Amino acid sequence: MARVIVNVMLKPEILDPQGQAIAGACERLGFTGISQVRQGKRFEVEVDGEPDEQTMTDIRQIAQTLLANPVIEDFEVHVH
Amino acid sequence: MARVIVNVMLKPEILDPQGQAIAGACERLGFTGISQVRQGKRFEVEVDGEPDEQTMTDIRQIAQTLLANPVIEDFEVHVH
Amino acid sequence: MVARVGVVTFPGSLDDVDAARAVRLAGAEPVALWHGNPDLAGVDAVVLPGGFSYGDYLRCGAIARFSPVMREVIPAAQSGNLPVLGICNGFQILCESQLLPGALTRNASLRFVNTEQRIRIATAETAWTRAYSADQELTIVLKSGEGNFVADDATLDALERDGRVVAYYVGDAPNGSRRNIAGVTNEHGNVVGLMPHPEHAVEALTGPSTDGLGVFTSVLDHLDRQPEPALPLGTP
Amino acid sequence: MPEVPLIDTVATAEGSPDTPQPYAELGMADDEYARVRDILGRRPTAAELAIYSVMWSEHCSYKSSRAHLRQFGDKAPHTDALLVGMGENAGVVDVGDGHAVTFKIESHNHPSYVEPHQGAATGVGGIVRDILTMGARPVAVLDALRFGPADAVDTARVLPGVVSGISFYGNCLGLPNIGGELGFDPGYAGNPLVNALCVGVLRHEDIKLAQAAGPGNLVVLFGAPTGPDGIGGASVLASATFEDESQAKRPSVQVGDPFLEKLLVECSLELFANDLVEGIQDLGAAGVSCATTELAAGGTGGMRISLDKVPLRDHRLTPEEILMSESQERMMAVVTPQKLDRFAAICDKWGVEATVIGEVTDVSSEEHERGGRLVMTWQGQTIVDLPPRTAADEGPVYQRPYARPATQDGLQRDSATHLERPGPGELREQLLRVLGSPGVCDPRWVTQQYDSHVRGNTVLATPHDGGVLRVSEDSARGIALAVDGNGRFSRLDPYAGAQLALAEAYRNVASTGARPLAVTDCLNFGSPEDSGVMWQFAETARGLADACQRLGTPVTGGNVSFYNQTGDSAIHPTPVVGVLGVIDDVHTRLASAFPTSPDQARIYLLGT
Ligand SMILES: Nc1ncnc2c1ncn2[C@@H]1O[C@H](COP(=O)(O)OP(=O)(O)O)[C@@H](O)[C@H]1O
Repeated sequence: MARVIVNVMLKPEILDPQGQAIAGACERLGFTGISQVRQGKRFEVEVDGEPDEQTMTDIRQIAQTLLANPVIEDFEVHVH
Repeated sequence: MARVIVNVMLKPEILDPQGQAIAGACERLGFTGISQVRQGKRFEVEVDGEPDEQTMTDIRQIAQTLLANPVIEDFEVHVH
Repeated sequence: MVARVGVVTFPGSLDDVDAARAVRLAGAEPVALWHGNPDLAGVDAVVLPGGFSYGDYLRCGAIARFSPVMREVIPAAQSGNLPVLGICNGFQILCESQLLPGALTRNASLRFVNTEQRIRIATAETAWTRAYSADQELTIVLKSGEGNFVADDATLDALERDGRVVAYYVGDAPNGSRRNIAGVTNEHGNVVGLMPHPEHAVEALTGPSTDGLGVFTSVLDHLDRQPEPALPLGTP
Repeated sequence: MPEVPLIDTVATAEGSPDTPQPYAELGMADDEYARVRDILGRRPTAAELAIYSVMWSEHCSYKSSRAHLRQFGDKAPHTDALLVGMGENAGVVDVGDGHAVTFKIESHNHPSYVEPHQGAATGVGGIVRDILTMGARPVAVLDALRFGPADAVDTARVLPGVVSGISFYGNCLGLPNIGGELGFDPGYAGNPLVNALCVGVLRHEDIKLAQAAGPGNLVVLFGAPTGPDGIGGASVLASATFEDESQAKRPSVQVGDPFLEKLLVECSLELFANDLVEGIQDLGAAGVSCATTELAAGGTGGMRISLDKVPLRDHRLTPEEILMSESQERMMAVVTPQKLDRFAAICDKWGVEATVIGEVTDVSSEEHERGGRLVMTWQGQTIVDLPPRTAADEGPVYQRPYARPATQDGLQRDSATHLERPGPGELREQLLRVLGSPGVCDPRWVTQQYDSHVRGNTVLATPHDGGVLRVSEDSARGIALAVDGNGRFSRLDPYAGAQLALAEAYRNVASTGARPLAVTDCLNFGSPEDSGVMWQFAETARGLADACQRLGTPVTGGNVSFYNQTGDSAIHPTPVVGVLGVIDDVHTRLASAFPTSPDQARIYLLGT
């Protein structure tokens, strides 16, 4: 069993109100020096056996069609 | 400017219906060999200057109080 | 013959009963379609109702898009022939299916908002808005947590240029939608997505108005006039 | 439990009578534990102790309140409208045309303080399953909320979390929120109140009861798999003062999945419509313990369960944990063997997991005398063998001492007749202060997060005095609901405060044009072990029962929440009263707004 990580983040040009709200809250809590926060998703995908080339291709495919919405999001896949 | 990553995942014993729904969808899409999917959050925190010990302590503090709900979530912080 | 309008129930659909009622009040026969059944039962038009299909897990509409019934809906909608209306979650499913451009994201306030909302119809040239006149204002219900319409500027420019924005919020969009867009259509005008709920404004007893009924009478009118070649909107 | 072997079977219990057991940690008193030993004629197994401790907890057994709640039955005014009264999962009221309505209010106060979003969400989920269990389609919710001061730091954590939890769960289930209450007082700062009311509609012939009838019938658990949610919650979290320990107990919060609950609702309604269940029970606090003992107690009295068959989310759970788990979105049904295939097919259609975990058994007359016989096995060994009625129906009943606290005189001394009248300038300032206070000003920040339209039968909702629903599209009949309460009034005079709460909800229903028919109530109090609090409770129950008698509206069900306190200081006694009314022609409902064409309008002041 292995774990593959898929990180999905909003494209930089898309507004991220959640991230902004968090950055604002950090400031109100007195943490300075934080210039920006962006919130995305992290998926931990457990796969049977060692992840070979085929598995990674499959997971990239899943990320592309299901886990991320390419209109607004970018993604990145790696083995844990 | 540097980027610090905070990953927040549900504690293993907490129900993750979202992850289950995704795993179910993967199967229906014909991707076999995926035994489990868990969905969490990924925060990209931009900090001014190089992140020193104080910054990391601050961000850990923010993660604990704001980004994660320690009742049901675990988190992990690292420099990008 | 009475038109038959399918209303799809996905697991987690909520406003399917309401959409069926609106179809009936408009004078058509509602036909219940089940997400797991890849069969449109020969209906003349399809409504994807509001709700939280698959719990809105992952992203609203992301999982519903891959359901068996959508395998039938998508090509029929793309062909320009089958009128398809997506309301709220249905709109999200249409965007996720890439039948409509853009995406619907978390409200800028980060909170669910339920309000009686004024919208302005921007084009009467779709299968679902021909009972209205362009610029007509309606009061209907908006209730959603992820109704913030986003697309890049080029897409937004093209939508506005081609008359593919179906409705705008009057005043500031309560969810932060770009350019106050409340609904859009595809190039043929047969597929329409609306964030607010016309099916909740069809009876004086329960709705803020009966302004929403026109959406459902529009499609009947549209079907009456068929067959017509489906011309892409914006063609001179 | 140092001496107890890995599986504490009935046989080991018999052979090791002197093994010390952690009954006190589970919230059981010495005499309660002694009574369990007496009932069983031996020490309980760990699993039996789990069952008795949750079933006899304040939360499940109403041991401190029962003696007072009896008045609701004893003084109940006669009405033909009552189809099912107190004692079932919820009362059922006839509203005419063959339609009936079931409604009930319940608290989720403690969990909502620990984890506001999940606590409030699962509070909604729980009350919705209670209504579903009666055979009804849930059609709307209302919520009554109390928080600390609006500007208190912790309120900024608790209030948005509670509201987002109610909004998330209720909206996702497709239940319109048609009303509620919002109040602020320093007394609730460490102990907010989250009371949720659900109302359901059914036909008379569709009423379902929680009973396991018919030996040989199968016991089916359906819905979510069981996980470690809220373990110990029912007896420890929900009925003990928590203060600083809340940190330590945090992992035992329950987490809700409204999507699964929606599927469970639709699935159950389809099972009912196809006549596939003989008896049904939801799993709330005390989970499998409660559902099995109550179903068995309500039926033949006999049941056999293989606990190993319970589908688990976490395979490390012990049998005791399985028995106490409060995992959400689960139901238990009794099904005849012939109908099992059809039952399973409908569950499959809705993607709901269903598992046979046991069967209804016959009991001998001797066993019947003892209170029936519930047997549970784990890995083939018997770990539970007890008379279920002793756990479900024959819990302890306390006559807690109560006495009017001496401080009450001081509180009542400043009556309105003695107070100085404000001058005109002062009056203006006071009026503005009242209008600007968070409990009176526009609650839209909260209510806008709730869907009030879904299902298309909402005739009136926020901001009107009461919520009004059309019962069905083929009838003009409507129902109206309102919830009200005022802890400050009750603090001054708990007897009158309860009556005022009822009167306010009654008026709010009446002012929609509906005829009030029945009452549900949620009684939120401090510790019943405090004689002053117990006096407040006794007075409240007496006041409410008397007022219900006078107004002709029986209490059909409700909930008691004790131990609402921070340290030694209890919250204000807070009865929240829900009133249900019926309106023959829903088109004649009255909104609480001036008409838009004011020419014909007159304003009258009614009453004194
Ligand atoms: N927590 C809540 N949930 C739903 N509706 C609420 C809530 N709090 C207040 N409301 C609604 O807001 C309106 C005004 O509330 P309130 O000021 O308490 O009215 P009143 O004083 O007339 O009881 C009512 O329609 C009430 O039902």
